[in-house]
Amino acid sequence: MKLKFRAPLATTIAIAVGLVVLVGYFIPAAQTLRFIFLRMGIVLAAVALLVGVLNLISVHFRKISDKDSKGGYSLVLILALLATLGIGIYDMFKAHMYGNPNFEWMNWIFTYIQRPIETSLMAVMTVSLTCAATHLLRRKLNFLAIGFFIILLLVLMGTISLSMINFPILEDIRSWIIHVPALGGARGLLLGIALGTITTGLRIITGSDRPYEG
Amino acid sequence: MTITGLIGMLIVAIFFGLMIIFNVVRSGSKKARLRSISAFTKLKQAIGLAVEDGAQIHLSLGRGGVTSPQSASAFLGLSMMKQVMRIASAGDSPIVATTGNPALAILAQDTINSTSKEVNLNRRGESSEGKLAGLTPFSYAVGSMSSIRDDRVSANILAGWYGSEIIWLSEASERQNSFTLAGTAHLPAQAIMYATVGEPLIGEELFAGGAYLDAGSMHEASLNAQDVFRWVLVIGILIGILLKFAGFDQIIHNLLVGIQ
Amino acid sequence: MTKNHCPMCGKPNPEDSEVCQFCEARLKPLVASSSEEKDSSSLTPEQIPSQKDSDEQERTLPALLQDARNETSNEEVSPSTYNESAEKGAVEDWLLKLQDNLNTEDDAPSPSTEEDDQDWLQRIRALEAKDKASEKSPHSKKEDLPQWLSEIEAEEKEPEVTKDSLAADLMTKEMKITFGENAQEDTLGQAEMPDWLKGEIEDDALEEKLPDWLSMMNAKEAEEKEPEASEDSLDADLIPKEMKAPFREDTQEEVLGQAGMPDWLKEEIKDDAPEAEQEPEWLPSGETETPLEKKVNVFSQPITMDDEMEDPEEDIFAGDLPKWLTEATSEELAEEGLSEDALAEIMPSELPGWVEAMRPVKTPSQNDLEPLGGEEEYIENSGPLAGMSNILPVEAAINKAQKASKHPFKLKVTKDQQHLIALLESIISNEKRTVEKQTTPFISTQRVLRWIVGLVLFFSIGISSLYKGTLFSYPLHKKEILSLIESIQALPKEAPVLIAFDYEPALSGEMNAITASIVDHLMLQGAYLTIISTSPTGPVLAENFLSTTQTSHYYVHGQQYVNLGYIPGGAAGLLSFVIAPQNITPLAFNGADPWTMQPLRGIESISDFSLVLVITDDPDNARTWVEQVQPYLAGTPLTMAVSAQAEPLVRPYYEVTPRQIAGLVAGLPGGVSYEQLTGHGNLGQEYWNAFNIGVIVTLLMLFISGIVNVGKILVSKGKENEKKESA
Amino acid sequence: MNIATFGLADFVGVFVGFVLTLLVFSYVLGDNALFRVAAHIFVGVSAGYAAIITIYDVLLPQLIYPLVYGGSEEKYLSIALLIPSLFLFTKVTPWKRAGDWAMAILVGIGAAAAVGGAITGTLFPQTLGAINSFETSTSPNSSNIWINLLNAGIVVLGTISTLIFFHFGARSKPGHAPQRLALIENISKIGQLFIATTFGVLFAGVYLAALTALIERVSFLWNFIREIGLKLLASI
Repeated sequence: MKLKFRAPLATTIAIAVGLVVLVGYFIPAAQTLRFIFLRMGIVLAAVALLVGVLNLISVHFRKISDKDSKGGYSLVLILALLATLGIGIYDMFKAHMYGNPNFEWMNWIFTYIQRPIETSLMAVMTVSLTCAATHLLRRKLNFLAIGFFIILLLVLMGTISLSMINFPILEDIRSWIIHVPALGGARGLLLGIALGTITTGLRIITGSDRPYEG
Repeated sequence: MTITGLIGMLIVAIFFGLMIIFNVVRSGSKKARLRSISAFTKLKQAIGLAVEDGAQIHLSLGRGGVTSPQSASAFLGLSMMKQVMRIASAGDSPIVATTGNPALAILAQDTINSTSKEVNLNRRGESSEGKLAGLTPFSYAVGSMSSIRDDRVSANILAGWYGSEIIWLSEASERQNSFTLAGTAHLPAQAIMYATVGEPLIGEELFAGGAYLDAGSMHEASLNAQDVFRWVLVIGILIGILLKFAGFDQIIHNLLVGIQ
Repeated sequence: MTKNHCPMCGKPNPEDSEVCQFCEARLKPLVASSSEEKDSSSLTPEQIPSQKDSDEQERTLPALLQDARNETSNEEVSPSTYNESAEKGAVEDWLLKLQDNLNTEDDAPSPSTEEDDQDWLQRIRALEAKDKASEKSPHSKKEDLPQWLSEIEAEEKEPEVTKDSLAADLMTKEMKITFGENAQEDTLGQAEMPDWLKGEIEDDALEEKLPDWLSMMNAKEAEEKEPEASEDSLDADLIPKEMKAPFREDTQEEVLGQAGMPDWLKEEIKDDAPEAEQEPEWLPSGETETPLEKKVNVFSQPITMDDEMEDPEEDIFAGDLPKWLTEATSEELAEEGLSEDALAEIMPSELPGWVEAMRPVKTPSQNDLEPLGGEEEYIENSGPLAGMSNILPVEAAINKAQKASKHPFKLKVTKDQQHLIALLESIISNEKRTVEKQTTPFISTQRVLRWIVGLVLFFSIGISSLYKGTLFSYPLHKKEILSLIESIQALPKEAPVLIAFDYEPALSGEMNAITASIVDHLMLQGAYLTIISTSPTGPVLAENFLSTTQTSHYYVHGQQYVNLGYIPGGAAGLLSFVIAPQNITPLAFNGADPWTMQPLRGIESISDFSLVLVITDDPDNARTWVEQVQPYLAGTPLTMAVSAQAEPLVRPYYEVTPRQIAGLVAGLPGGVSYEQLTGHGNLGQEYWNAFNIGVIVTLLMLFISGIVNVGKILVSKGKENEKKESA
Repeated sequence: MNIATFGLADFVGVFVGFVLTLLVFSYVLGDNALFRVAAHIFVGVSAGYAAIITIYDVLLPQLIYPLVYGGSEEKYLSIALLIPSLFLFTKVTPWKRAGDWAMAILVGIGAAAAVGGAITGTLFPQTLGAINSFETSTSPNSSNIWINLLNAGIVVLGTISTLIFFHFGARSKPGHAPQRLALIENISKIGQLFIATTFGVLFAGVYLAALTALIERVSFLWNFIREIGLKLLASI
């Protein structure tokens, strides 16, 4: 194995932490240590989020200062972000000062801005998914695509319940597809993904892949 | 240590051993022979075209948490990015990496920095960058759409952890009619991706990205180890079923569920 | 178009082709008497190389061939002729440059060959002598060694040289690097080159004929001191190996630069020049034969003048070329068309890797050439020359030609290279094309289709949402829903119930409709709800849920429920909570301490809750709960309310025995069914008409698109078939 | 939120929600400026919201409070957490490499979580599930043992053939692309059928979820128009 340790400290730390946490999964005695590291991971991920927010601001600030034609959008983004942060900090301050926080303004932002946009995005997906399904056979007419299309039709047919014409067989077919062949396929896919995940993780624990090298 | 824990450790050890052995075997001039996956073949062509056109390559690394099991997809995405940068280093195509996780954005920037140094890209003042596009799944999806929409982007690679929001990315990319390769470990997202993307990586094919892009013998060795273990699983399942019929079901149950 | 059937494989070929497109067998017999075949280019299937004209070749025909000629009254040139001419043309062409006194008109090939070699060596010796006083090898065994080798050995005894030659392996590598990697750039840096090679290099006559890269071996390098070469020269054990490298390479390159030579030449050299066998005596014992054999192999390689010529070079200098060029490893060569047998033949040799790669894949065996060089009388039994004796058998020639022509110099193009070629081709072809946005029509069709789909969906759902009556029958009551109802009804009053709000805000519309009736049922049952979430937006979603779907109840935080907030860390964080909930969430979402309140006072671990309800849209989340949390529940029922997108991966956990999920409500149909069964809530029922209409409309669109797409494809295929048939 | 006390805020909120919903829906007509405005607002708001939640729910209780109010042990642990956290901030400064080791901790944890999670979370349970297939009543409406056995057999076949479908190793034949053994190829075809089925089912699931979201949004729009829009019109 040809390893070039450009960042020996970082590599050593990654390997050591990885091994300790991994062992913690299998040896109960090492579980405490594993949880300490997990707590460290949670805190670090949270700090990374703040770093990320700074990154987001700097990226869009640059776009504005570049006088990019799309700089206006970036301005909207930064204003929305700063406004939310400001309101959040105000809510937190209020909570700290008066106790029993209810984050009313944060909740307002969430309920009337974030949630409607997100649910609308999900709703628009219906159109995108329908278009994708109608295009599927035009783009690839192979065994997998035809199978996919037929199963999609069968499952959707099994979902509807017409009062005038009762087709319990469609419901049974849908149920059978979900319980039998789809379960088998999903299990195989999940096991395969698990294999890939294990090797990917092990490459990092062995120091073969070092994404943290800056 | 419980027997379950022991089996877990054993699996790790076997995987590790297999990877090392295959790596040693592969470290010679021999190149691994792998079944052809058209997505990777076309990816190489797309990178080549991007290099020729001086176009950008957009790499989306998903929103998987770095400290969660979802991290594997993201790490693989980073490996692929490194390799794509190496392949594209012949030209002026900068890489734009977007992520939906802040820690991943830092890692993406680190990877870009180290790879740029490695291929001496920094002297040309390349503008490769890793940026955070959004902090929640859907905000990430719509946030990175602006990178996809960019006319300078000629290839989009989606490699990481996504949920059903992947359709926003894949659709935007297809609308641009740019080359799109997508792979994730999340099953519903895979189903969407399969229906919407020109070059989907289904199942565990995403995890083969490193090997197919020649990221190193360890990646190829990993695939060999996976192949070996795949058959171990198949045989294990069949033997388990036989043992179950023979009345040893409780033993198997205890072995695998014996609580960590 | 009339077809010419191949005598070997029987496949049809265009009439004018000389070589079978499939097996590369000769289609037109070499011994045919037609005058058009006088052309020397048709000597052997892939022979084009000789730069000498056929007249010159004719003059050098051996007796055997002359006999054959007389008998067949032909003037065509047989492979043997070519053999001869090749020896003269190819071997001499380059050897001539080394020799001052070579007799080009010598009829007997064997002495010529031997002499070639000897003179060549003498030349080297002479060159050596110029630079160095001759030193006799101390080893009596090796008295016959050429000068340069003796010198090497002699110099090895000198201390500094010994030092240099200590690391045998290193030396080998150095040599490989010299010739394999740096050769193209450094043009065989003389410092690492045996003297004899330098001698050759210094020869001006040779330089003229050398390929560019080799001729770049300029005077500067030639001026380098001889001892340097000796210093870096070889350990006695290494000599054969190391020698092969420069020797083969040099000769190879020269041959490449000059003319082609058929593979059977090797045999000719062996058969006709018995003295050649003695040649190896000048080499160290043990490996005596190898260098000459290798040299002969080099000679015997069929070399063509076409593009494929570059191939061996690629392998030799693989180290210094771009990666995509160097990927033609021996394995890949096999992939690209070299037979397994051919590969097997290479493997046993002890050549260095790069030489192996350079080596012709298949050299003719003794048996193959028996009829040509042997004294047995051969009688042709087929073709136009049937019955004639002492002629060259066509089959043999074809066989040889096949082996020789196809394999060793098949253009070794790896997949990657093919991609690059394809890429280059596409780029070039794109250049010619006028630039236009090819996809515009496609995108616009797509856009129109999108508008239609959007319009149909919005319209149908909008209309059906307005209608409040019952258009569709409610879904069947499934056993998993009944199980959940039973679990909830079994709860005692003020039972602590853990609810995980693990879904994205995007799915809140669906999740609210599914969960509203369940939470309502729980509240009416008098359960004390403890809300957690592993998603940052979960806590506020829960608050939002309670304030929008449970408006009639006016639940107050802390009295009917407690929101413990967000558990960071995903699955790992969740597991920490499962083991010690009080440590992970010491404070509730509102900052109060929930664990002192009456319903939660006795809670030490997750198993102390009376029921766990997981509301999620993500199958992975659900799996984490079932596979990693459920074992800690110790009898507490785990129930789930999941989105339709998670249902396929969650439902199987309910179906197993023993059940891993005590109850399950999945998707809007599940929610509606729950509402129907318990009589709580009506949100799902409000959506039910639109839901069914939406699915039906989508199904119709899918059916139509499926029929249209398949129809289109079938029609286009039919047209293609018609075209083919008419063609 | 108490609607009675925040009537105006709610009214404004519902109106904002209505407008934003329409902006997002305009994407159906094509990618346009209105949609982009909504998208950028969303990205900004969600980032700000996530940052506040992270500070409030993670950093304060896990790092700051123990440091300020905690016992000595807690304080030491918090300091141990604080140091790499501070180094992480170097990632937004020119001294980026100083934070490499802090990222290495995260990556190490992530890699171990991936391996450990895959083994304990998927490999064991799914293998056990496959082994237990024959014991389950996989057919929901059938108590016939033979049908159950058949179904279980199909599930196991699906699992195995799907696993084999992804086999990467191949043999190369001269002049051809690397090919797998004929046996593997044949099993893969069966696997392909199961993968198609799984994807079809999952796609349908996502579609139904999205459809429900659409219905919720459309009914929200109707409700807004009916409840507020018409009243507004009437008042004008």
